[in-house]
Amino acid sequence: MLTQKILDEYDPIKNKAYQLIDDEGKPLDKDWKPRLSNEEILKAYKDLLFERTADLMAVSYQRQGRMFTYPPNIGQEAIHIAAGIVTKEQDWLVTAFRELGAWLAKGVSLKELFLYFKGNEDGSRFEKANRVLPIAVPISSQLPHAAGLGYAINYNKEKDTAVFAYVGDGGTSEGDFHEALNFAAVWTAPVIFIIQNNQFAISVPLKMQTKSINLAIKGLAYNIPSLMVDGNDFFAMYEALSYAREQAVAGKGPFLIEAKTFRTGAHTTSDDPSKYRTQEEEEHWADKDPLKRLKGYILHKKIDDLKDEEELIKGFKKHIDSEFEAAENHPEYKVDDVFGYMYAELPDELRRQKNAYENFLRGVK
Amino acid sequence: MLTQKILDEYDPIKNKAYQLIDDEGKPLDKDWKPRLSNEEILKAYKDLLFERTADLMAVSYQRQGRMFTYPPNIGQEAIHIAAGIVTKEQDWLVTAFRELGAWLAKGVSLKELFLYFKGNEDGSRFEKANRVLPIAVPISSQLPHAAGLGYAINYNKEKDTAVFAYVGDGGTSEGDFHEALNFAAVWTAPVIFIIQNNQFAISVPLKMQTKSINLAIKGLAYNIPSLMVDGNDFFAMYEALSYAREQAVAGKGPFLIEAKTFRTGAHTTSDDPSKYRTQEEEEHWADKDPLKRLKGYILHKKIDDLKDEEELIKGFKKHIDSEFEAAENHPEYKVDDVFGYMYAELPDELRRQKNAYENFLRGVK
Amino acid sequence: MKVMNLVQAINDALDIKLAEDKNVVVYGEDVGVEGGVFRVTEGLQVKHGVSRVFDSPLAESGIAGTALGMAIAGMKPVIEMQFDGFSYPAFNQIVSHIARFRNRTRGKFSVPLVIRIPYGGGINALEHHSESPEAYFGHTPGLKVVIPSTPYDAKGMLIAAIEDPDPVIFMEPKRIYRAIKQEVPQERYSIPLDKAKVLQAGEQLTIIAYGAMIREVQKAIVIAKQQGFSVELIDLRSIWPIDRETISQSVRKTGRVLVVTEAPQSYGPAAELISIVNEEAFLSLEAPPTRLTGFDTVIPLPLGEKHYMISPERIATEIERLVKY
Amino acid sequence: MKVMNLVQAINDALDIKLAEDKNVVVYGEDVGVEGGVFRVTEGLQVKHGVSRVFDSPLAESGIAGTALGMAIAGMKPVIEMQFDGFSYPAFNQIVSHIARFRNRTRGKFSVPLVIRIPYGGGINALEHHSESPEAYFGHTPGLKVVIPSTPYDAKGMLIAAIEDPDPVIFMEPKRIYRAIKQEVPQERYSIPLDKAKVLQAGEQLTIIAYGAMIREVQKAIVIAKQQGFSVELIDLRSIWPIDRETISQSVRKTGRVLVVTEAPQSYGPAAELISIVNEEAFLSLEAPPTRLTGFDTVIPLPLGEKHYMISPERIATEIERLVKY
Ligand SMILES: Cc1ncc(C[n+]2csc(CCOP(=O)(O)OP(=O)(O)O)c2C)c(N)n1
Ligand SMILES: Cc1ncc(C[n+]2csc(CCOP(=O)(O)OP(=O)(O)O)c2C)c(N)n1
Ligand SMILES: [Mg+2]
Ligand SMILES: [Mg+2]
Repeated sequence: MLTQKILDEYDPIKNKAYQLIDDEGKPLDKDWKPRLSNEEILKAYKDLLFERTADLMAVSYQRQGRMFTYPPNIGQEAIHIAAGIVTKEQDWLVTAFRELGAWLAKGVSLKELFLYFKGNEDGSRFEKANRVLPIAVPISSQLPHAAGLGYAINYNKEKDTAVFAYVGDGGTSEGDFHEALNFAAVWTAPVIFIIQNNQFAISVPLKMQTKSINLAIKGLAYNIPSLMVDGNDFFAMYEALSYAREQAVAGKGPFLIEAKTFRTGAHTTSDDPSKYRTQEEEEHWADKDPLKRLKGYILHKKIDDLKDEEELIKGFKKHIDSEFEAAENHPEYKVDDVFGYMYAELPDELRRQKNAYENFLRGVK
Repeated sequence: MLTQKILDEYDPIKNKAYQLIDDEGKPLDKDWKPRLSNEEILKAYKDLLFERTADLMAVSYQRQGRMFTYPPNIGQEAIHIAAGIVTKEQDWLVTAFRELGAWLAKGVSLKELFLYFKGNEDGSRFEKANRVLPIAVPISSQLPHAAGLGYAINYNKEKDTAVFAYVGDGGTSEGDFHEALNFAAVWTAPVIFIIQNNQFAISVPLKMQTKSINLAIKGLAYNIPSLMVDGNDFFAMYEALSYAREQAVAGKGPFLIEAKTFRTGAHTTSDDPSKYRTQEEEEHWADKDPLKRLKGYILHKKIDDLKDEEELIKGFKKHIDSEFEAAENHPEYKVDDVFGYMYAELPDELRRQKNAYENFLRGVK
Repeated sequence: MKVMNLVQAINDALDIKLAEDKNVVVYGEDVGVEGGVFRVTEGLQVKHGVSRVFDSPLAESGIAGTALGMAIAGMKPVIEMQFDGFSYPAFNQIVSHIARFRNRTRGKFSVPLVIRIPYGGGINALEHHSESPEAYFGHTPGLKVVIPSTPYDAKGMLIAAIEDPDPVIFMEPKRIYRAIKQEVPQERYSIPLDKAKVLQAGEQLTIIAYGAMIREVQKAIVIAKQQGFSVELIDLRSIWPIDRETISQSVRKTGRVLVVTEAPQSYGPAAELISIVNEEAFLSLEAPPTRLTGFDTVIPLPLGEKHYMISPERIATEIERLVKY
Repeated sequence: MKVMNLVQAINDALDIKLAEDKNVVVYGEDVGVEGGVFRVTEGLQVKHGVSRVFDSPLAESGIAGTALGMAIAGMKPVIEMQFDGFSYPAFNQIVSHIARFRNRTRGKFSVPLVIRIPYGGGINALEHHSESPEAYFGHTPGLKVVIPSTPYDAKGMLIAAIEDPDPVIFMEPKRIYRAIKQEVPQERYSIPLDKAKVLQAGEQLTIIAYGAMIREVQKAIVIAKQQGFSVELIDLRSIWPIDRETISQSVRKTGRVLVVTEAPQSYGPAAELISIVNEEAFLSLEAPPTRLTGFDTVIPLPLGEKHYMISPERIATEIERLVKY
C-alpha cells in the first residue's frame, strides 16, 4: 500500500517512477503482495485483453472505411483498467479521447463508442454510464470541468466521491491544464488528474513539449501531491490511483499522477508514426507492454495458466462485432438530430431554419 | 554575488526569500559588501524617491480629475529601480501596468505615461524608449510576447540581450503565464520573468489565488531556475536580477524571480483597499518599505546624510508637474487618431467610415 | 416597488435567486469580499456565505470551465467576466463547451449557467474595458445572449436567465449602470428572454437598438420630434434569438429602419438585423435599411471616445436623412 | 507552370518566402517533422532547417502570443492553428493583441504575421474540426482575413499575406485541399488581399461565396443554366476588407443576390454581405437579398453533415426561387 513514506521516496523531484513489477511481470520486491485477490487480478487481465482486442478491431473497422477515425489505446490499457477498478459508481469520469478501458469500466458501451467514431453524436449519450462526460476533443479543455465537478462534490457534501480527469502529455502545455489544477487545488476539490504520458502529441515528442524533468513535477506549482508512476505496471497504477482516491475523498484535495507509458499505435488511424519515431524506441517500449507484464505476473505466480486466452479472445471478438453491428444498425441521422438538442426548447429561429430545410427536402419551394 | 550555492540555499522548495538587508537597511551578513559603488547606490535611492514622488503626484492628479485612472506603484519601487540598473539598452521590456520605475529607466517619459492615463494612445508611443512594449492590460497576456522576443534574440544571434517580463501574483493564475514560461524554457529563450507578488490581485489575496507554497516554485514545472526574493530589498533584487540576466545572455534560458512585496496603495485610484485588508497587514509591510530600507542603509553606511532630500523632492515635483503639463498640452485627439493607425495603409472600408463621420462633423448630409 | 438603478436591480435578482435556490452560486474575480468592481454583487457574500458567493483565481477560462462542471452536476453558477474584453480568454470554453454540451450529449447534460459581462464604452476606461462583443456570442450556436437596458428588465431578465435550462450570456450596459433609475417590484418576476420591446411607437422610421444605445436614441428621438419626425423605437433585448415578429411588424408599418449599435460595423450585430429586415419586410422598404455603428477600429482610449461613441446628434442626422429618403 | 492542388500551392508559397526572406519562420503543432496533419508544410523543415520550420508545444495562445513577440522584433512568423476549432484558445491573443498592437503603439510596432487556419466542413472529421469562424475574425478590427478557393489564388494570396505589414488570417478551405488542381506559375507572384473576383459572368442573379462553397455554387450554376438561368458568381476572397466595388457593380446589374456560406446564419458572414448590398445597390434590388448558410447549430458529426452542408441542389433551388421572384 502506498504511504506518505513511499510518496516521499518518489518525490517527483527525484524523477523516479513508482513501479512494482518488472518488464517480465516479476515483483521488484520479493515480499510485495498485491492487495487484489487472484480473481480480481485475473479479471483485470481479461479486461486489459478485452480493451486491446476491441482496440485492434476498431482500427480494422476504420481501415475498412466503416468508421471515419479512431485513436488507438494500445499500450495504455493498464492505466485505464486500474482506474476502472478504483473508480466508483458515484465518481465522475472526465476524459480526453484515448481512455477506452476507463469508459468501458464506467458502463459506456462499445456500441456507443463505435457510433461516435462513425460520426453520430448519439454515441456520446453514454446511456448506461453514470457520470461520464463526453469525449473532449479540444486538448486540456476538459480539465476545468473536472475542477468544477469537484467543487460541486464538496458543495453538495457528497461523501466518498471523486473525479477522475485525464489529459495527455501534450495537453500539459495548454493554459487550461494550469488553470484547472490551480482551481482544483484552491478549492480542495477531490480530483485525480491523470496524465497519460505516452511520449508523443501526434508527432511531437515530449522533449519539444516541455523542459521539465518529468510531468508529475508540475503538480508542485499548485501544491498538489504528485507521483510519477510506471503506467504500464498495472499494480503500480492500481496502488497509486487507490491512494489518490483515498486522499481526495478524505478532503485532502486533488492528486496528480503522471502515468509513463507509450502510444504503441498511431495517433489516429490517419497518422503514420514511422515518420517521427524510431524502431528502437518502439522496441524498447514493446518490452514494457502492460499486457505482457501482467500476463507474466499471472503465469509467474501461477494464478492461471491462461490456456483459454484464444478462446477468450474469440468470445471477445464476437461480442465486439455485435456491438459494432449494433452501431451500424443505429437509426439514420435525422434532421431532428441536427436541431433537436441545441436547446431545451427549440427556439423559433431554429424552427424557422429547420422548416426551410425540410421544405427543401420535400421539394416545396 | 549570487552563485549556484546561494541558489541551492534558496531553492524555492525551502520557501525562503533571498534577502541582504534587514527592515532597517542593515546588512544581514556583516561581511557583505554591495557590488554597486556608493554613487550608484545613492543614484538608485534618488530614483526610488523619484518614482515614489511621481506616483504620489499621479494619484493626486487623478484625484483632481485630470487622469481617468492610475495604478499606484508605492511599495514596489525597489524591484523597478534594481531592474532598471540591470537592464541594458538592447534589452526588451515587457510589462503589465505597474512598473513605473522600470519604464522610466528604459527612457519612457512621464509625459507619455500621464498622457496614457489621461486617455490617449499617443502615450503608448514611448518615443525615446528603445524596445519597450506598451502597457498590457489583459493580465498575463504579455508573457507569451516575451517568449517570442526571446526566440527572436536567439534566432538573430543577438549577443548580450535579454527580455525582462513582468507579471503580478494574480497573473500567475492565467493560462498564458503557464504557456509563456513553457515556451521560453523549451526555446531556451533569454527571458527574465519577474513576478511582482504584491499579495493582492485587486481585492483577492494570494491565498485565494493559489495553494502553492510560494510563486517561485512554479518555475519547477518548466525546469526554469527560480528564486524568491525580498522585493523590498533593493540589493537582493539587484543581485538576483544581475544573476538572472547573466545566465540568460549566457544561453542558459529563462529565469524566474518572485519579488515578494506589497501594494501599499490602492489597486487603482478607483479602489478602496480598506474593504479587503487589515491595518495590521498594512503596518507589517510599512516596516519593510523599500525606500525606508535603502535610506537606512545609506545613513547607516554614512554614504550620504540625505539632508537635501526635501530640496530634491521639490525639484522632482517641478519636473513632474512640467511633464504633466506637457501631457495636458498634448494636441487634441483627432479623427485621424482613431483611424490612422489600424493598418499600415488605410483600407478603403475605413476610409469610407471615416469620410462618413467627417461629413457628419462638417454637417454635410 | 422600489426605485433602483441597474446595479441594484441586478444585485436584487442575484439576491433573490441565491435565497430561493440552493444550487445558485455566484463567483468570479473580486465578486466576493469586494462585491465586484462595479459593486454589483455587494453584500451578497455576507448574506449568503462564502461557499455561495466567492472570489476565484484570476483566470477566465478556468472560471468558465469550472462553471460548466458545476452546471452539469446540477448547480446553477452565475459567473462574472470582470469586463467585456476579459471574456476572450474564456472564448474557447464558451464556444467549444458551454454552448455545445447539451447537443454533444444529446441532452444528457445541460449547462444552465449565466455569464454576466459588463460591456460597452463611454465610461472613460482603459483599453479592453469598453468592448461590445455581442456579435461573437450571437454567432455562436448554443448560447442565448441578452442585454437589458432598464433596471426593470435587468432584474426580470436575469432571473429568467438563471432559471433558463441553457447557458445565457447576460451583458450589462455598464455605461448606464447608475444612470437610469426606475420603480422595480421587490418580489421575484421574470421576463422572457426572446422578446424585443417597442419602447416608443412611431410611424416614419423604426430604430432598433439595445443596451446603452437606447438612451442615446431616445435623446435623438426628442430632437427628431422637434423636426416633426415620428420614430418607433425597438429595444432588441434579446441578441439571440432575435424577435423577428416585433421587428417585422414595425418595419412593415414604417418602411424604414435604422439600426444603432456601438459594436464595430463589419460582421457586427447591425448586419444581422438588416438581413432580418430584408427577409421579413423587403417589399415594405422605402429606404435602404441603414446601420449606424461603431467603426471598424479599436474603440479609442477616453480622449478619443467622443469620436467613436454614437451621439444623439449623429442618430438624429440619420433619422432625418432616412425619413427624407 | 506546374499543376498543383491547394496543398501544394500553399507549400510552394511558404517555400518561396522561406527561401527569399530570412525573417520568415513557420511553426505550430506538428508542422515540422510531420509536415503538418494535412502535409501542407511537408519537406520545409528538411529544406530550411529546424530554427525556421518547427514544432511548437501544444498551446495555441502561446503560439499566437509568441508570434506577436517575434513579429515586433522584425521576424515574419507564419503560424498554423491545426484546425479552425483550435483557434479559439488563441482568441484573446488574436483579438486583444495581434489585431491591436499597431494602433495601440501608434504605429511604432507592427505585427506582420500570418495565421494559417485550415477551416470548414465536409471532410468527415471530429467535432471542432469543421468550423467556419471567419465572422469572428472579420468582426475584429485590425485584422485582414482572406480565403482563397483555388491553388493559383492560394499561392499568390499567401505570398501577399506574408509580405503584408499587418496581421493576416489566412483561412484554407480544407475540404478542397486536394480536390482542385490547376496550372500555377512556379515563380513568385502575389495577389492583392482586398479584391474579390468575378468567376463567372451572368445577368439574372449574383451569387457571392468563397472557399469550399465556390465549388458547390459552380455545380449549382450548371443546374441553373440547364433551367435557363444566367448567374454571376463572385469569389469574395477577402473577408475583410470587403470589395464593395465588385459586389455593387454586379448587383446593380443583376438586381438579385444570393450569399452562400457554410458558417452559421445569425451574425454570420452572409449578414454583412447583405448589409453591404443594401448600402450599395438598394435601388437596383428586384428581390430580397438572400442568404443560404449553415444553420444556427453546431455542425454535426460526419453522419449528420449531409443535412448541414449546403448542396448544389439547395443552391439551385434558391437560384430558381430568386430569379423567379
Ligand atoms: C486545442 C487543441 N489543439 C490541437 C488539437 C489537435 N490534436 C489532437 S490530439 C493532439 C495531440 C495530443 O497529444 P496528447 O495530449 O499527448 O494526447 P495523446 O494524443 O498522446 O493521447 C493534437 C495536437 C486539439 N485536439 N485541440
Ligand atoms: C484577463 C484579465 N482579467 C481581468 C482583469 C482585471 N484586472 C485588472 S488588474 C487585476 C488584478 C491583477 O492582479 P496582479 O496580477 O496581482 O497585479 P497587481 O494589480 O497586483 O499589480 C484584474 C483582475 C484584467 N486586466 N485582465
Ligand atoms: Mg501523448
Ligand atoms: Mg498583485
